Amino acid sequence: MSEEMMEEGGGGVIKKFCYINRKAPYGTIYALESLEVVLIGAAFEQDVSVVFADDGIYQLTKGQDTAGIEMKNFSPTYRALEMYDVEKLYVEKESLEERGMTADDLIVPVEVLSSAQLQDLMEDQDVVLSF
Amino acid sequence: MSEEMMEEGGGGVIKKFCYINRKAPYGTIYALESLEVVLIGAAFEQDVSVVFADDGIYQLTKGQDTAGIEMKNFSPTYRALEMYDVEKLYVEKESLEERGMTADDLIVPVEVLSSAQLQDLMEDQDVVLSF
Amino acid sequence: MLLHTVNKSPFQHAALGSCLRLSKDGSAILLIEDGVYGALKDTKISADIENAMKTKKVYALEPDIKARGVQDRVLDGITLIDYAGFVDLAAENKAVEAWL
Amino acid sequence: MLLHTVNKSPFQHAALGSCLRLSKDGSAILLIEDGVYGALKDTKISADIENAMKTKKVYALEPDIKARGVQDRVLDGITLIDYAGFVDLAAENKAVEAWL
Amino acid sequence: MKFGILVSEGPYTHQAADSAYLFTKAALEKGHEIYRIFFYHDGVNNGTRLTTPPQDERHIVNRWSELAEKHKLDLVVCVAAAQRRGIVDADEAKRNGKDGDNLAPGFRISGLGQLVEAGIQCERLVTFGD
Amino acid sequence: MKFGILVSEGPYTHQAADSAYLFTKAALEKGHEIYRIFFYHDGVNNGTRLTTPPQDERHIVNRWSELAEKHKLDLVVCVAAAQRRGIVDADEAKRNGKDGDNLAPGFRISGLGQLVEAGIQCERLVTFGD
Repeated sequence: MSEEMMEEGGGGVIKKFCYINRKAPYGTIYALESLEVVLIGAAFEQDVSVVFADDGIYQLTKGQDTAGIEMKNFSPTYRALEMYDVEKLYVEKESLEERGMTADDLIVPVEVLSSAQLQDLMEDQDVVLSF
Repeated sequence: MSEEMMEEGGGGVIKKFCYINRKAPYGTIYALESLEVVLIGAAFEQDVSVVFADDGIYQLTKGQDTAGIEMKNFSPTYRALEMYDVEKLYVEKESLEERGMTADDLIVPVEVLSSAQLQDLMEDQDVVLSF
Repeated sequence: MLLHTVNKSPFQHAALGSCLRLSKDGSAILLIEDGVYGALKDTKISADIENAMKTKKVYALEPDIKARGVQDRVLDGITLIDYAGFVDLAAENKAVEAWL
Repeated sequence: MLLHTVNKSPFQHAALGSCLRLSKDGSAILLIEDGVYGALKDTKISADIENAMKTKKVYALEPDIKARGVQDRVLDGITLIDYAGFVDLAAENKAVEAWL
Repeated sequence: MKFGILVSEGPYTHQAADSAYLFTKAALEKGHEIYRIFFYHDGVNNGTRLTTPPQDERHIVNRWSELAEKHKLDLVVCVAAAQRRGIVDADEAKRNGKDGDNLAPGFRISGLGQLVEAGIQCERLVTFGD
Repeated sequence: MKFGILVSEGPYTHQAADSAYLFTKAALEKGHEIYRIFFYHDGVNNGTRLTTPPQDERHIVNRWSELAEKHKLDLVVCVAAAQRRGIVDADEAKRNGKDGDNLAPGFRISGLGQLVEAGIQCERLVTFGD
């Protein structure tokens, strides 16, 4: 399927795709369904960046245990992104600080950017998908 | 239908019902569907209070004109509440002030209460329905 | 007294603030779903909730806390309960108001 | 530049604040749906949006403004546009970012 | 004690349906009565039998149906909210000239009066929404 | 110019579906091309033909179907999101052993790749959600 899609969809074009995650996991499904787009999108071999800001950084919290709410813990999947060549993960510094967190609290290695740096990064994108 | 419901539902009990509206109209459907509950609920002859706080006060703004978004303007229905004997409408003073509004900006006469007065009113209820 | 439930993140939504403003001293506030982010220390809203705890009793739903991996960050003085505890709170209080 | 759209009330949600923090000077911000409450004068957030207007261009969708009955309260300097104007803004800018 | 439950959001998208289910189960385990569970707003989407979630996720609709059967629960979907959102039973389908229906087993469609009546009859009404 | 549209919320509950429709109509009137409209998250609920809104309200689903027919629009409902929420066409129903289907005319069900592909093919992708 992915090859056919590439043929049909890619056509050699490489665009800068930015997925922006600003919502916490479990309270709503946006975090999970955003991750599903990132995984499918990886097959298209675009230039992908994934940004976590505001409550989106809670998607990456270590030690999630969802047994008590009978949902699936999908946080380990963020660790698998590397295998899909999705390697540019960015977290906003201000969002971390407001929540009393550091990059060490997160389940995957990320690059921490200031708001100003994130502005530049987003301004540089061709396609911005927000979740 | 309403008589059968009364028989089945009321049984002579009169409870204090409070409907709390905290969301703006049109952006989401909660305001409209809350109003539908209040109208149906009127047939049960309970002791009804309707509270507007936070963005809920925008439900009562004068001069709504929804033609451009192709939705139905349901704000005139608030004026009809009186005919259903729903007469206790309360608006929070702080919510008005934060939005630079006064009771004169609203489509129906309301009683303006401070946060403290509203606390007392809500604490006195038997059933609280939030929209 | 009323039991107040808050299910929204205090960083994204005004619901917790409205609940704190409009709930009476002595009442119980239960943080559930994304509302549990309001129960954490060292955040920009921690001071608000600590202030509220002087006059109100604050609970958080432990299954929601654990799901989000924040069990080590809960403020002292917040009582963690399970769904059975939620049922008890609803039964003990006169009515339940959801700050949606 | 990016076009930023905000569709949430600034009184209930943090979306407008995040947009103002993370949008570049010179970019365009379009308030739609309940986001248009951010375009009004004499509110507790009016100063924030007036401050943003020093470095960014702020638009509001007139059909949403009129639907909510707030056409007489719009801040000076905010440009009202219709859906055709929204389409033009989307076309003129490099990409559209929705602050959901 | 007699509880009524109001579910205001659809399955999966918001946690409300999950919280309502787990609260209901806990209340039943403690010996309380669940007088009625009323589905309003997008909550009506809890009542479609056409869902097929991934194998490794909980099946929210079936979970309601099974709990209802086991405990003889009254699961009521608001007719007005359901019509807006495409949830119909066989009767509704016939009345509105629809060529199909999708209501799940254990649910019934009825009026908003059933919510108000639950408020009157129950000692506590607990809302799960967004 | 070539536009793609992403609709992330269901009809009636959030204004997103209305805004997306009015934006699409305005873009078409200006002579732009709408390459695809992709329905994701609760947006898939725009694609059920079982809705019957009140007579005095707009019919959001029919409005999409009519616009699609008039302008040959590609309305794509995400299969994974649709399965979670009970939106199925006849093929999907057969595959998943469902006794009915509810997809509205003019919509088709396909994979998430169609969203990414729209992002690649379109000059602008505009999102309407919550």
